[in-house]
This record gives sequence, structure tokens and C-alpha cells, in this order.
Amino acid sequence: MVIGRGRETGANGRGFCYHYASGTALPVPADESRACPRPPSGSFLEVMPRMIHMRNVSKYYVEDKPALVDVDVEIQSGEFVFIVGHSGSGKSTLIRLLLRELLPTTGEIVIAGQDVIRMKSWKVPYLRRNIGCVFQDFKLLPNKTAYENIAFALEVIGKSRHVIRTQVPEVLRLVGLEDKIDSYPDELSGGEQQRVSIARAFVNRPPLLLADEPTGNLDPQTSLGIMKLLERINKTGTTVLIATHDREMVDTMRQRVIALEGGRMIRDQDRGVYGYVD
Amino acid sequence: MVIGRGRETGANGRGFCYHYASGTALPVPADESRACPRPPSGSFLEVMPRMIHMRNVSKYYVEDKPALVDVDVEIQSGEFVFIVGHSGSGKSTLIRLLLRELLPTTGEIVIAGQDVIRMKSWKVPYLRRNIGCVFQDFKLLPNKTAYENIAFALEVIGKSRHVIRTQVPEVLRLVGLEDKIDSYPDELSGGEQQRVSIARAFVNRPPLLLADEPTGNLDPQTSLGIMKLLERINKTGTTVLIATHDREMVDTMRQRVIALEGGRMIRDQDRGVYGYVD
Amino acid sequence: MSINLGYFIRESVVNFRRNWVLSLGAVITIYLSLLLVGVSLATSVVVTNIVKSVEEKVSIQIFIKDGANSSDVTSLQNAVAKDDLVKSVRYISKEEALRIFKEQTMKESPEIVEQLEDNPLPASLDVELKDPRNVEQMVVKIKANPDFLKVCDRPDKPEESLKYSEQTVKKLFALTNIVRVVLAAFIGMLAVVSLIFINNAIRLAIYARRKEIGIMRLVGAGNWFIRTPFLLEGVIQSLIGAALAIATLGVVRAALMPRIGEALPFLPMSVNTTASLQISAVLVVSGVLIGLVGAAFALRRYLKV
Amino acid sequence: MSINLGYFIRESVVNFRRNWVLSLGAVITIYLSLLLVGVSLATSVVVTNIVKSVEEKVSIQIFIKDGANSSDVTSLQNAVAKDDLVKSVRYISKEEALRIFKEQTMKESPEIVEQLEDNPLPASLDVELKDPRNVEQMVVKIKANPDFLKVCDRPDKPEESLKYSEQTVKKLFALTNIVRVVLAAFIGMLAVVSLIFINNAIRLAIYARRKEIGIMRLVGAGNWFIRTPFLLEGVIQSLIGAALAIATLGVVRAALMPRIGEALPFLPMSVNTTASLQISAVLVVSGVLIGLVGAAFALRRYLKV
Ligand SMILES: Nc1ncnc2c1ncn2[C@@H]1O[C@H](COP(=O)(O)OP(=O)(O)OP(=O)(O)O)[C@@H](O)[C@H]1O
Ligand SMILES: Nc1ncnc2c1ncn2[C@@H]1O[C@H](COP(=O)(O)OP(=O)(O)OP(=O)(O)O)[C@@H](O)[C@H]1O
Ligand SMILES: [Mg+2]
Ligand SMILES: [Mg+2]
Repeated sequence: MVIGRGRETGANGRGFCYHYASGTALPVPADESRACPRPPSGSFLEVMPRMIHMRNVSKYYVEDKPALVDVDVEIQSGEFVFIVGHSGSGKSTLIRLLLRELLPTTGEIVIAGQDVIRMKSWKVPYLRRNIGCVFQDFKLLPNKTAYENIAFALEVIGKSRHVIRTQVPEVLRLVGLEDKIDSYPDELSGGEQQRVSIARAFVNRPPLLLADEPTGNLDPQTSLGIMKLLERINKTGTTVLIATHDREMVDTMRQRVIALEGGRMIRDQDRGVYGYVD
Repeated sequence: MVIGRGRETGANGRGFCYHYASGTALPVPADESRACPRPPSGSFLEVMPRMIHMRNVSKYYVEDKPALVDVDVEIQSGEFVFIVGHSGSGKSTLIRLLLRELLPTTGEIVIAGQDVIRMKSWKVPYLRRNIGCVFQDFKLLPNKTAYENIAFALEVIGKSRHVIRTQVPEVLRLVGLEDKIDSYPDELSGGEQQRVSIARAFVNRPPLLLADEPTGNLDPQTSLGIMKLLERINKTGTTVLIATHDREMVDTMRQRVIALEGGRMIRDQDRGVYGYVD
Repeated sequence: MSINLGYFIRESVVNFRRNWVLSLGAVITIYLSLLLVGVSLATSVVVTNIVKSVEEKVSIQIFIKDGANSSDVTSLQNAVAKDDLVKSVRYISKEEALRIFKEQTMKESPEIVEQLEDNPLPASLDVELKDPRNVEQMVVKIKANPDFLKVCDRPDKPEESLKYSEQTVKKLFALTNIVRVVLAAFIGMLAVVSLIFINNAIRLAIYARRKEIGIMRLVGAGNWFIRTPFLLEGVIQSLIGAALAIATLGVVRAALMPRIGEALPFLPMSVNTTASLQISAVLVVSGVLIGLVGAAFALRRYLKV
Repeated sequence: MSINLGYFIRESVVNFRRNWVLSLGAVITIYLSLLLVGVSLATSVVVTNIVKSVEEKVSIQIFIKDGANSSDVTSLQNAVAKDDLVKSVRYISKEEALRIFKEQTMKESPEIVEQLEDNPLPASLDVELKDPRNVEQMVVKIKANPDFLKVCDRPDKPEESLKYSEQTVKKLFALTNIVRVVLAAFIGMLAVVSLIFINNAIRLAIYARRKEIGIMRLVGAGNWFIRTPFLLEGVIQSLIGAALAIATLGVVRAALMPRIGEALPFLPMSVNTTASLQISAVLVVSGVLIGLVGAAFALRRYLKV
């Protein structure tokens, strides 16, 4: 329950260049400045005005029963968007399409100018390194500790051990897990695992952050802390897309809301609310 | 989104002896009556006035950092209890102790008159067959379809194929998954998996139902349907214990609430609320 | 709890089909292991045949002095023929001995034999034994026979009148014993190796499904409820593996054996039908046993409550 | 992307330790497979030695007529000795021939030789070849030598004057060829079997970790980033397996070989140090190769993007 604490400690400037760890810009030490430009120069995903473009996207896992039908979504760089919908309405499917975990049955998907569907398969890892993703089922590596799980995301993009050793504890602190650094996933509670997954998603400060139900296993207070953190991350320019059921959170944040129902987009509303009063 | 529908269909009495599938008692067909007595005669867990008794229970996974400290809980047969608390406060640990997935470091646990700690290991399966449990991470068998996963819980207790073939589709319908009967867990959305887990927990109508975060992956409307279902199950005499973060649900239901904080019981309140306004 | 046999069988078959990577792995392991065992069993059959055919050639020759009383010879022959150890006794006259000598030993320079003025070779009794291992024992018996001293060609040195190529016999037995020991060791080694392989495969299979097993536990499944499908699956895999191994050996026997036989006509290389049926039976039984035992051991390790 | 070698090595070692069930399984598989390969290689070395020692006994005899001109004989001897195929030529006089005949062929009844009035055996030249396989070729060469017709003991039928136990040689070569083919087939079979076992073990290991691999994918790890630790792990396992196999073979060689040698003094059963070093090298190299290739194949199947 230390999201607040984490934020404050972040603010007293340990020399770590997490811009969104505090409201004020921190002095960036010389040896770190190369490692932490945001947006990364020469990034795979250039900063384009249009971050996500989906047109006429449909996904049929099995014939007859589509998981997504004719979805058109345009998301600009720097937006903060909620995706809401009943269980089974296609939220996770949409996120998995953006991560190219799946290919759509029809339609086109362009992320930051890159055609995701026609992308060469060797390029896919580079796409994914520029998208942070919080998975609904966490997807932590069971043989790695919390620290190693997060470090892995940095090792993949070839960060130096020095950078890893400073950044990983910092993000773990931001999600309130500084004392669980060496725990394996099966030694963590559900909410703790979810927070490790969140930390992994933004540790390499990707231009695009996808989160599938990031607070499903968290109590309201911790959820709020995570949401505030995501908002801060968004403020530094990261595009954030969150699939969620958390009515309270959606209603509090008053951001753009896209609603799905049976795979169809039924609502796209700026400064929206969760909807469905029952 | 068919919890409502499920309930209604349940009420038009297909000859299935789910007492809690409808508000009114159903006529029980002769050939089913033997298979469906509630409480089961000669059940392993006798219906005792005191269902759960925990005294001085502490659990240390590692030294110094206890997950539970000196917890005393008394739950009578037929009660409906919420356990709330921050992420990592020990809710899942408490449930795993009741299921004897873990043994406590100190203290005593008695369920329906059975000493869980000194229980012979060959008796443990019989204990578990009388406790339905919804796990936070679902724990569905990946090689079995939704149908087979639920059927498994009945096969374990030696139910006939006939009973299985009528009851399994019925409970799947109650949680709104009648059209996902033959889907494997990785073909189901997060919420659908959670509902399969819920269906499995109550399909053999256990005297005690434990649920760890049963609506974490469900939208508010589906959550409410599930809660209503759990309430009906409780009305038929089943003791229900739910660990949850869903403030809305706890506040609506107005049932007994036990709050944990850092492994200690800090509140035990009849007709309580979630608490912690922030 | 009513035990649901149908459930277990269905379960094992379904598991077998769904986890085909694991199943295939186990089947391949068992198949190869049993194939190795089968090959070595067949080899041992062949070698035993060869050894037998060589052993059969071991016989005792009793040399008879020229002009021995023929009734004495007959009585010796009868006495020896009646012995339990003896298979047959054959009288070889001087003339026959010379002919054999000329045809076999002197085949390449028969002119030497023609130079001989008179026949230097003695007549003899050729004693063939039921089991050549008893040769020493039989020699003692013959020496003890009173007729022997009467007819033998060197009464002063009776042992010179008996020929049974002592050394050849000893060497041969040394060799066949070594061959037997080596083969037994080899088969033993292969059996152990196969057992380790199979245990290993099952261990990996259970390791790969440890989560599943844990979940079954938590839903209230008892030890045997969890174990039985694994055991049955092990048996199914073993049976398939054994069937494949037997089929392969059958093909090899049908296709290769005759050719080897042609190439090596002087060695009896055949494995007869009885032997190959026995080998098949051994493979099936040991396959199933190994499967069961391996699965049981592996399960013991991972399936404590 | 800066490639982080340290990361890969750390990763493989850590994986190796954490997934010890899988690692142990793979090590055992590789160990046993290589042990089988090693045993058959050693067997082939021993058999080759035995075959060589038998082959060395093959020689050509040239029979010389009584009273041949001794300078002709010497010139024939010199001509043959100079040939590239020939290792040595030895002159055996009539007297020596009779002595050898008496001592070797007639060992058991030397009295027959003593009955002979004059020496029926011819003198001869004994030609030993460098490679007994060239015997036919050498025979042709000798026949073409002009001195040969002058000195040979049957100028009418020159082929009768040359003895090289045609049949024995042919039989021997048939046998040694069969032994070689059988051994090669056996080693080939074991190699294939080992490869399948190892591929299988790696496939199971990857199957057991398929979720992990999927997660790595989703976090943006490239093919080689995922593959390298698996490959390195495969190599580590192979090396451990090979080391164990070599150690076992070494122990067997030190402990068992001398005893077998004692029991069978007439067979050259030793495996010399060079050969055993070569076998060790083969095991290490093939172990690593098999590990790499097996892992690569298995990864190919499961590691498409
Ligand atoms: N691999 C699959 N094969 C077949 N059907 C699938 C598969 N994955 C998902 N589905 C189906 O597609 C539909 C949409 O699933 P999706 O996971 O996108 O839902 P969701 O909105 O994320 O739901 P939740 O809120 O419950 O997580 C569901 O009905 C689900 O059963
Ligand atoms: N196997 C384990 N080994 C070590 N520590 C553990 C283990 N399991 C849980 N813990 C720790 O015990 C504490 C309580 O965990 P528990 O799972 O009971 O929390 P929870 O209340 O269920 O939290 P959540 O709401 O996030 O699921 C946590 O701090 C967790 O890290
Ligand atoms: Mg989802
Ligand atoms: Mg929990």
C-alpha cells in the first residue's frame, strides 16, 4: 500500500531518469542520459501523430462466432483510452491483435506507421519491444524472480547491466514491491504478480502501453495508485490503452472510453464513463 | 451476459435438483433423489453449527515476514462472509490454509469438527471434495474442455455419467457459458475461465464454498449475477467465504466482513462494508 | 466411492491423444529401448546356436590296438553307449580311419598317404556326448572300464589311447563362457539403460504435467484417482512401443537373416519361430512391467499428498 | 542491439540449475547414448585388432622342384621380395618343411612321418604380404615371373605349385567383412537411436517450457535471444554426458580389459591409449554436435515467431 510512498521517494530524485516518477523533471546524470532518451531516438515506433489505426478489423477464432466484428479505432499519440465491455466481448482479443500475438481474420492494423499484418516475422520482436503490455494472466516467467522478470524485458533490448541494476529496483518500488525483489511468481500474491507485470510493461518506457485488466487483482486503494502511475506515464507522452472492468476507476478518470459488446464497437466517447447502470 | 437468463431458465424447472437454481424448491425426480441430497447424508463434513474454527493461526512463508499473524476466526454453518484487505494482506493464504493446501506455522484449524492440521494425509482428498473452491488463478486443467473440467470434480467423487451429463451443462448455463461447453481454457476469455472455475466449485454442492477473488475478471453486471448466484447457494445452507477487492459488491451485499491488514485481523463486522475511503 | 473403470480408460486414451508430444516421446523411448533389448536377445540366441553347433563337434576317440579281440571291442562299445552321458558311439575301422585321414587331414597332398606302405592308423571308437561339457567325466569312466585296457592301443600309457583334444575343449569353453558373460552383461546393461531411459521419460512427462497434478489434488482427487490414468497411459505407451519393436525385429528377421545366412553358410544364423515368439513375449511383458514400474516410481516421487 | 554474452551464459547455467529435472533427464539420456556409442566403438577397435591378427597369418607358398637351380631360386626370391606388396620372403628347405610338417600337422601321430622312406615334401618360398587382401594380385605377379616356371615343382600345372589357401582367405574375408558390416550397422543404429533419444529429450524439455518460450516471445525476445540459452544448455548437458560416458569407459577399460585378456590370452583384446583417446574425442565432438543439432531441430519446430 505504498504506491504513495513510492511516488514520493521517486520525487526526491535519486538520480534516476523516470520522468513520470515525479511531476517535475529530474536532473539527468551524464552517464544515464544516453540510455534514457524519451522518446528513444531511432525508435522502431517513430513518434507519429497517429499511434493506432484499426480499420474494419474482424477476428473469427471459429467460424460463425466472431470475437471482433468490423472494429475501427483511431488512437492518437499520447492518448489515454479505456476499453470496456462485458466478459467475452473481445477486449483481450483487441489487445492481442495490437501486440501481433494474433492476426486478424480481415481488416488492417497500423501501429505508428507500421503495417502490423504484413510485417516480416523477424521484425515482430522489434515491434513488441516498443509496446509494453500488462497481460490479464500476468505471463510472468515462473523460473525467474520478480527482479529477473523485469530485468528480462531490458536484457531483451540489450540494456547494460548497470542500467538494469538501477532501473529494475526503481520500478519495483514504484509499484510498491521493493521488499519482494527476490520472490518467484509462485511466492507472490495475485495482486503482487499483477504489479510485477505492470512494472515489466513500463520499465523500458515504451511509446505504447497496453494493459489488460491491470487492476483485476488489486484492492481499490492500490488500484488507484496504479492508475495514477499510468496517468503520469501517459503525461510523459506514452500512449496508454487499458482494457478494464473497474467501473470506479473509469468513472473517476474521465478519459476516452471505447465500449465493446459482442465484438462490436458500440460506443467511443471522450471523457466517458463506464456505462451500464444496473 | 446471461446470468439473468441463466437464472430464469433455472427457474422453469428442467427436473434438475439445483435447489438454489431457483427461489422455489423443485420437484426432485426419483432417480435423481439419491444422487442429490443436500446436505449429503454421511457427508465427510457433517453439518455442524460451527463450520470453521481458526485459533491463533499464523503462517510464515519465510522467517520474519508473516503472511498471517494470530488470526482467530469462527464461522457458523450457513454464514456468508467476505474477507477484504489490501493486496498481499493474507486473504489467499487464509483460504489455502482452509483447503489444507498449506499447513499453518502455528495455531489450530477445525472445519466441521475435523482437525485439519492433524488430519491423515489420505483423508485430505475427502476434505477437499466437501469444499468447493474458486481459485484466484482459476486452476483449470489445460487439457480439458470447460465441460470436462467441471465433470472432473464430479468424477472425483464417483458420480455416475448420467448425473454428470445432466448437472454439468446446467451449472455452465447458470454462469452463462452454455455456448462455451467444448472450449479449452486457452480458448476462453479471462472472465469465462473464472466462471468455469466458479461452476466447478459448486457443481457438487459442497457444504463449504471458498472463493478467492471470484469476480476479479468480470464486468460489474456479470459480477452481480455471480454474487446473486452465490447468495442463492448460501440460502440453501452452504457456508460461503469470499475473499474480494470488489468494494461495490461488498457494500451492496451487506454481509459479514472480515478485514485483514498485513496478516492481522483488523475488523470483523456483521452487515459490514468494504471500508477504507480514500 | 464407486470406482469408474470407464473413466480411467477414457481418461488415459484421451490424455494419450492430447499430450501427443509427451506420449510420442515415451513411445519412441520404449520402442528404442525394447528394440535394443530385442536385438541383444536375438544375438544371444544366434550365438547360442553357433556355440552349440561348435560344441557338437567335440567327441572322444578311443584308439584300438591292431588285432584286438572284436568281442571285447563290442562289449566296450555297448558299455559306453549305455552311459547316460553318451549320445552315440561309432566304430571306425583302420581302413576307414586311413580314408578319413587321406580325405581330411591330407587333402592337399594325398600323394603322401599313397607313399605309405602299410596303414599306420589304428581303428577307433568315436564317442559323441549329449553335453560336451561332461567330456572329462566320461573320460574317467572309460578309463575305469576293464575292457578298455584290453583293447586300447597303448596299454602302457592308457591316456595316450584316448583323444579328446583336451586343449581345444578347454579353449572352446573359455571362449563360449566369455561370449555368454559378455552377452549377458550387454543385455543387462541395455536393460538397465532402457529402464533409466523409460523412468526418465516418465519423469519428464510428470514434470511437464506437475501443475495439472497439483490442480487435481486441490479438487479432491485421491492418489489412485490421479495415478491410475498415468499408469494406464504408461502401459498403453509400453504396448505400442513393444509392438513396434517386435514388428521391426520381425522385418529384420525376414529380410536380413537369410542374406547373412547365405553369406556365412558355415554358421547357423537362424532364429527359429519359437525363439522369436519367446523374444516377443519377453519384450511385451518386460515393456509393460518397465512401464508400470517406471511410472510407479516416477509417480511416487511427485505424487505425495 | 548489443549482444550480451554474459547474459546468455548466466542464463544457461541458471536454467540448468533451476530446471534440474529436465537437465538431469537430458544429461542421463546423452550419457547413456554416448556410452552405447562408446561401447560399440571400443568393440569395433577390439574386433579390428583380432581380425588383423588373424589376417597376418595369410601367406603364399611357392613350391620348388627338387634340384632346382639355386641361383634361379635366389633371383625369384629377390624379385618377389622387391615387390611393393610383399612384406617378407623366407626360403624353407625340404628338411625344414618335413620338420614343420612333423611338428605341426602330424603333431599327434609323429610316428607316421617316421615311417616315410624319403622326404616327399618340396622346398618352398614363404611370401608374407603387407596387406593380405592383395593375395590374388600377388599370385598373378608371381606366375608372370620367368624364374617361377624354371623352379616350380610342377611346370605342367603352375597353379599347383602355388599354395595360398584360396578358400581360407576367401572365408576369412567373408567373415571379417560380415563382422565389419554388422559392427558398422550396429554403431549406425546406436548413433541413430542416440540421436532420436536426445532429440526426444530436448523436445520434451522444450515442450515443458513452451509457455515460458511464448512469454519471452511476447516480451519481444528475438529468435536467437530465446534459442541461444537453450543451445548452450544443450551443449552443457552434452559435455557433462560425454564426460560421464568417457569416465565410465575409462573405468571399464582399466578394470575389465585385463581380466578378459587373462581369460582369453590367444585374442588381442587390448584397446590402446591412442584408440581410447580417439574414442573420447569422438564422444565429446559427437555429443556436442548431437546436442546442438538436436536442440536446433527441436527449437525449429517450436520456435517459429
Ligand atoms: N483461442 C480462442 N479460440 C476460440 N475462441 C476464443 C479464443 N480466445 C478467445 N475466444 C473467444 O472470443 C471471445 C472474446 O474473448 P476475449 O478474451 O477477447 O474477451 P474479453 O473481452 O477479454 O473478456 P474478459 O473480460 O472475460 O477477459 C470470447 O467469447 C472467447 O470465448
Ligand atoms: N509461497 C510463498 N512463499 C513466500 N511468500 C509468499 C508465498 N505465498 C504468498 N507469500 C506472501 O505472503 C503474503 C500474503 O499473500 P496472499 O497471497 O495471502 O495475499 P492476498 O491477500 O491474497 O493478496 P492479493 O489480494 O494480492 O491476492 C504476500 O506478501 C506474499 O508475497
Ligand atoms: Mg480478457
Ligand atoms: Mg490472493
